[in-house]
Amino acid sequence: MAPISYYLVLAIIMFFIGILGVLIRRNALIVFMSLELMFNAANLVFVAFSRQYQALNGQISVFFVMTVAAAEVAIGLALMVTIFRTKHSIDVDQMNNLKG
Amino acid sequence: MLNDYLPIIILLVLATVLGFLVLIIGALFGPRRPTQRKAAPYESGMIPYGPGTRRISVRYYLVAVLFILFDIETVFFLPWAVVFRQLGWFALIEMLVFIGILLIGFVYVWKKGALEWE
Amino acid sequence: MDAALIWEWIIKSVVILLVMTGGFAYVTLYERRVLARMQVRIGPNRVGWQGLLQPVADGIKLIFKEELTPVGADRLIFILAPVITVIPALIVTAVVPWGTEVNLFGRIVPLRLADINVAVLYILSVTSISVYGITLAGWSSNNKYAMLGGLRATAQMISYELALGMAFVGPILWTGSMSLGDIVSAQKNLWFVVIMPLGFIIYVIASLAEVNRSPFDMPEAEQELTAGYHTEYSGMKFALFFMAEYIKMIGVSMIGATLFLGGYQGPFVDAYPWLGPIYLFIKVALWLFFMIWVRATLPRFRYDRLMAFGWKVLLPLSLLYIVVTAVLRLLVGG
Amino acid sequence: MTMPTVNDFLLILPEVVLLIWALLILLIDLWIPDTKKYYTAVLSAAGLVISAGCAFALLGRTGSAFSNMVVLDGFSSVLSILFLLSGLAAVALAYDYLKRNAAQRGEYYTLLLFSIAGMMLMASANDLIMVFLSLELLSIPLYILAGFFRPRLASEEAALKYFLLGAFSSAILLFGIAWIYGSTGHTDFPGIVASIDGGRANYLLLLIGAGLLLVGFGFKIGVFPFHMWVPDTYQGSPSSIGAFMTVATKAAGFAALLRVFLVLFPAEAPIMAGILWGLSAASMIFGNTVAIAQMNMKRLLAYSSIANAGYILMAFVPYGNPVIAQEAVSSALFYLLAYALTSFGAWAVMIALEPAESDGLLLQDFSGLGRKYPWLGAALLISMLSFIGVPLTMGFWGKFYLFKTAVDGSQIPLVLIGLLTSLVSAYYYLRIVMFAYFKPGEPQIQPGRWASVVAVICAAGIFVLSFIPTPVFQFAAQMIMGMK
Amino acid sequence: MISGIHPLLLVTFFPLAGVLFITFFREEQKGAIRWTALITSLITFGLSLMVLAGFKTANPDIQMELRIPWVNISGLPIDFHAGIDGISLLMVLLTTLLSSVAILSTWTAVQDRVKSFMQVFLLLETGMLGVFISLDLVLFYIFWEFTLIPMYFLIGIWGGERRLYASFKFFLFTMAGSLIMLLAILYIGLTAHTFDWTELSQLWALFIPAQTWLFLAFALAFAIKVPMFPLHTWLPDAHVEAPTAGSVILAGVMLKMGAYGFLRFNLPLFPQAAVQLAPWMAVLAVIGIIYGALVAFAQKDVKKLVAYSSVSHMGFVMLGIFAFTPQALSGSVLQMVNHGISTGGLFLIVGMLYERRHTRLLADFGGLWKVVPILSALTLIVVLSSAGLPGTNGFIGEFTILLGSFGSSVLKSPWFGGLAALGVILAAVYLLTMFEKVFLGPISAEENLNLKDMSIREVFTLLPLIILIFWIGLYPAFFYSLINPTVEKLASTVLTAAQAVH
Repeated sequence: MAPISYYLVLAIIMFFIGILGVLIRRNALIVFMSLELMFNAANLVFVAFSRQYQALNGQISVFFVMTVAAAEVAIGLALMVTIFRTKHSIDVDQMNNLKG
Repeated sequence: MLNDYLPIIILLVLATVLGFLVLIIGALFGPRRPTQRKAAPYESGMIPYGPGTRRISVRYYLVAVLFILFDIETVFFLPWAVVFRQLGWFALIEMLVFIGILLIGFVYVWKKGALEWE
Repeated sequence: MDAALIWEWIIKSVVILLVMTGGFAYVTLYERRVLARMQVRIGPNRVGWQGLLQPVADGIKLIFKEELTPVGADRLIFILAPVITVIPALIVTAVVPWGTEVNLFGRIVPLRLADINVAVLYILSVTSISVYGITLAGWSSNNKYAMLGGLRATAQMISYELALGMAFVGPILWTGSMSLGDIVSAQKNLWFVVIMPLGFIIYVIASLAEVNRSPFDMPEAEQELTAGYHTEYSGMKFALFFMAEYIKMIGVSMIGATLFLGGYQGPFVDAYPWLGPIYLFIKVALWLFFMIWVRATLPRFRYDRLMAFGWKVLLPLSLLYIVVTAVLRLLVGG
Repeated sequence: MTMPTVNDFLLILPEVVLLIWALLILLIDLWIPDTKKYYTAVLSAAGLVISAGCAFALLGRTGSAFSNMVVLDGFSSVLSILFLLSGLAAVALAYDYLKRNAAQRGEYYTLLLFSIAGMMLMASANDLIMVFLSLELLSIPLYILAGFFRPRLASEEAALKYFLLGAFSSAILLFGIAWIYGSTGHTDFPGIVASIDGGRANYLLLLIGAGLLLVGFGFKIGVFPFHMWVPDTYQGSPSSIGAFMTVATKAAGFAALLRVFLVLFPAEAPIMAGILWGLSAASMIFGNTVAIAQMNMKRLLAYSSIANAGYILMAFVPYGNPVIAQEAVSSALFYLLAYALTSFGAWAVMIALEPAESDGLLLQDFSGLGRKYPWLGAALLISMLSFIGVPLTMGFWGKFYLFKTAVDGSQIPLVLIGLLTSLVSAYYYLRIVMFAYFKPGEPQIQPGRWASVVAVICAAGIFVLSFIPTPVFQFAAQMIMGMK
Repeated sequence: MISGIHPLLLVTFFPLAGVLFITFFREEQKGAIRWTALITSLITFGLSLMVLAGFKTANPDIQMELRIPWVNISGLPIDFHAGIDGISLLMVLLTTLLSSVAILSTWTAVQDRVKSFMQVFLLLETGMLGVFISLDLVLFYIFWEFTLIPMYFLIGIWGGERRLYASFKFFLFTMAGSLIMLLAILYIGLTAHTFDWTELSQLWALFIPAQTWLFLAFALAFAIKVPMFPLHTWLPDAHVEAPTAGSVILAGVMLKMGAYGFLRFNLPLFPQAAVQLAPWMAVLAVIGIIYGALVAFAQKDVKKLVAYSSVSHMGFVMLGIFAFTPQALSGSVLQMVNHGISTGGLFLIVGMLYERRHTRLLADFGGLWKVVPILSALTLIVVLSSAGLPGTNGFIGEFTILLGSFGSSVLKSPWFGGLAALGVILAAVYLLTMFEKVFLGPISAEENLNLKDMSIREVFTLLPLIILIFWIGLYPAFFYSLINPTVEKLASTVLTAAQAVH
């Protein structure tokens, strides 16, 4: 049985890859995937601790999180499709239509 | 725990080996005489016109989105089914509510025409 | 860890792979023969007795075919896609029990590779992965037919996956477990097909669509799309797709038989455990026969009808089936 | 496994009613022809009113439901009512505005109702997972609502930005929740508190979790370093949604922030107070100074909302002090009420004047308002004065109470920053008044009078309540008594 | 007492009745609106006279107290606590009088948006009256801040060319001070658990640890309003750009609010700090006197000149306050009234001139005496009063202050009085120069030949001020009888308190 720290370190790495992806990447779709990575990092932490505590509540949380993440995927995908249809680009750096 | 999954992993490894083996066999024994015409993407014998991958119709995105949503609902059915007997009528009522909400969404999607393939 | 146990698993895995690949080879022959018979032809019967060596000949032929990679293809993915498709097909049946336990050379050997408690989830997730292979194949080919075929296949498969997933709910509901072993045991006296015929029908339809079989073989509709997502594949890469498709047929038949037709259950199976795999084999063979029969009988669906059927008919039916089964369970099961 | 009872549902009756109503409207709207979408608007308003009725009926009751997932207490009741009223305002503001922009679609109302239900649940969440879920329930509809004017690019961009940063903050928040779970083995508040009190919690993990939570909430309430999405989103979204977000979303974020920190992390206050201090000060300074440069009313209000988030946070800096904690919450609550009225007033005036297909009025567009439309002008004036915090507005009492709490918590430097930034804010708020009253011009009220009605009601509320603030104070103070 | 309403309430809020009444007129009914406003302000003045009648002059304490529980902010009560002593009574009278005068002065000057003007003006009156009667710190703050808004509008809408700049500057400057004061008020309230002035003036010992800062916080707000020397820069702009009536009120009443604040709050609440910092304040006051006078002398614009003269004159008031002798304090209070009258009068005259000539530059005038003798004569009286000629009110006030400051035990230096006396001389110089340039000598400009002399209404506008100039100048005893008891008590409590600690 692998010690919990392995999972946690992995989760932290995933989380930071996600953060970096969000902050650095310009393609909205990749940003979006980085976000999913962050969600899953959290899920991993939940599951790891859930096993550590021999309690189910962490896993149930993951269940909910997955659902929510799916809803977000749906919305995100829809938004990206709409914006691509209007603008023919999903480069977040080009989202500069709004300013003072 | 691990004992349950180790055999599957063994199978997975073997299956992967098999898959690549087939590829390698093909690569080893198959002749290799590419020409420009042969390497061109197949387009009923015509010279290919325009890019091979083009923009995907939005309908596919719609299916993808709907799938994600409904698939997640399906995921909820499975654990519910496992504990159904312990919970009895309560579980049934809960699931009816769940399905009811799902159906409302379903009717909405239907009426809005998202299920029409055109 | 017990080395013998590991060897046992390895041997079982090899057996599964052999059965699957061998099964694949002979299902092709089986299909051709049955189809021919239904169309009042004879079918391949030249290579070997009754054409039994025909698959071998086909295989050898494919080995020596030239493999082409189209210009503009994403080479890595183009090569990997068939493997990604075939692996899930090969391993999806790992959780299906073939029988109870047998005494083999003084060792109690369960006739199953793994009996995990979330077998159904395992099946669902593994089948999902095979969608990737098809999508990637279509996308990496840089070919319009392949692209469209891949997309269609993906859309179709995910649409019917919903119904497929819900079809699993009935047996789980009745058994109270997601382990296929438990599900089979629960059918000792009564196959689930009797209790939940609706679920069975849904499973049959959805599984046909899931493996792109007729009448749901739109993704490969040769009249429209030449060959769908594997238009650009040739040689052994094509063989892999072909293999995946037929192994998936065997797989869904096996899973379906396990879920609804009592799996390895049959008369005297308790007394003679070796009967288990035989019963399962018979059920799978019948199931495959049914699939071929359907192919011979039904015309192909139009794509919009296909999608509409999946979403507008099958999905609500699945929900109804779940509710009905649940109510039934409360009233009958206790 | 404890089964939910009827009592459980009774405690969240307003939310349940609202959700059912939203679902029904979703269905009914399908059969309402496009020309008669006002039925949907009226129906949704009715749902909000009924839900508010339930919330009023439950006022004063306390209890927890669904195995401690949610609690009903004064805090949640008050906020629920605030959310519902905001929802009513958002419906009223949208009614003519959507028609004007040819976006009179029924989904607006359904999504709005869902979002409000999410907010209400968020205010009564007693479990971190519940916090997360309700946060998503409130955010996801808002992502769509922000992009409601598709295919208008501004709206779509607003939605995408809001979505990406919203999801980003949710992920951070969730990661924080996961660590707190790791630290204590619980996600429900009583469990976490018991674990911390029992000394079983891992302090480091808890602290990491608390920090991540703060960042996550920081995004939601739009305080300074986490504010990037605020101006663009508020500007690009439909104005009625912008108004709703500046008030209700912010309030919901604060609701969760207050409850989580007050209940879970009183012991971490020494560290958290420093961070909160910094966030508060930075938001006040940043929001108010950047707002000066804004000539677009929507963006100005967006920056003003950043600053106001800083103000609300100010009261909360000394939350670790148990004597002041109650006061902190009730003053934050009171400020929120005042801010809600003020913000809606200001947005409503703008919406009343905003022509179709507009990205928000420029300040110059208000020229001559006071002369041509005295009522609307007065509403704008009162809102602006209330934003500044001039006496005889609720904004004054809000700031008064807030500063009082902060002084009570010995946060004199922070109060000083608050006061001085108020002064800065006076400049740009007064500039709006200047355009409206001192400059000649011919503004034009757009057809439909609902926005004007909302503006006048809000302004009247700001003004009249400022003479009798005591009941509101007491309301805010008593309602939070049941907390914890 | 009319129908049982407390007289202070009645005085303070009666202008609101006018506001309400005016609402029902149409914009075009300018005459009716003006009359309504005038009558309202006159009635208010009458009501304030009733208060005067009910006031017991010998009693140094707060009188006519009224306490209505109002707000309770988590256990901390904020009451509507009103009451007057001699100082505030005088201020109330000054306010009501000058308001009537100012309204009368707008008869022809304001033609644009008369309705709003009158409403805003009456609102302002209520606000100012509220400042003078409040005995609760928060209530005081509310009225104090509230007065900003009508004044902002008066300057911003009806002001001169640079009205936008001036209105912003006015608002932001004064608000800056009052916000810091709010912080101090909160601190006081939380330390003493009350905002009530009467209680707080007993509890001053509580604030000793922080009193320097509290004093400065209050002083900042009041000093900006007064304005004291380095904080006066808003004043010339506001005065010059405000309409005549606004200038009159600004100079006549609103500046007094600052000085009044010092007397009402700074001295009794933070006595030691007041005594300690008195020399510094006095230094600033003296600088203000000299600086204001010198700058006034350099002005080419009459209105600016009058504005800077305010800085100088209010310096006297401040000097008197921080001399801490009863004499100086009474002088200060009286000088507050005086300044209100004479500077108010000067602004009225400037307004009249501007109405006739649409210019305020000294260079554009000259020899007006020949054309408008009545106006010139009345102007002379006001100018002399402002310059402090014996026999006018200015002399009495300034003389008393100088006398008091020489004998001050706190300032301990005759230099303050000496330099301030220089200010008196300078005032005479710049005021008389101004008078000479405008009214004496040959008529320099063609346009000045056909100016109309004062109308009856204009005479009536100035008349009350002229009467008061002579009344105070010749018979100040009545006013001193109002001021002295209060001031003596104030001086003694402050000095006792200050010594108690030393």
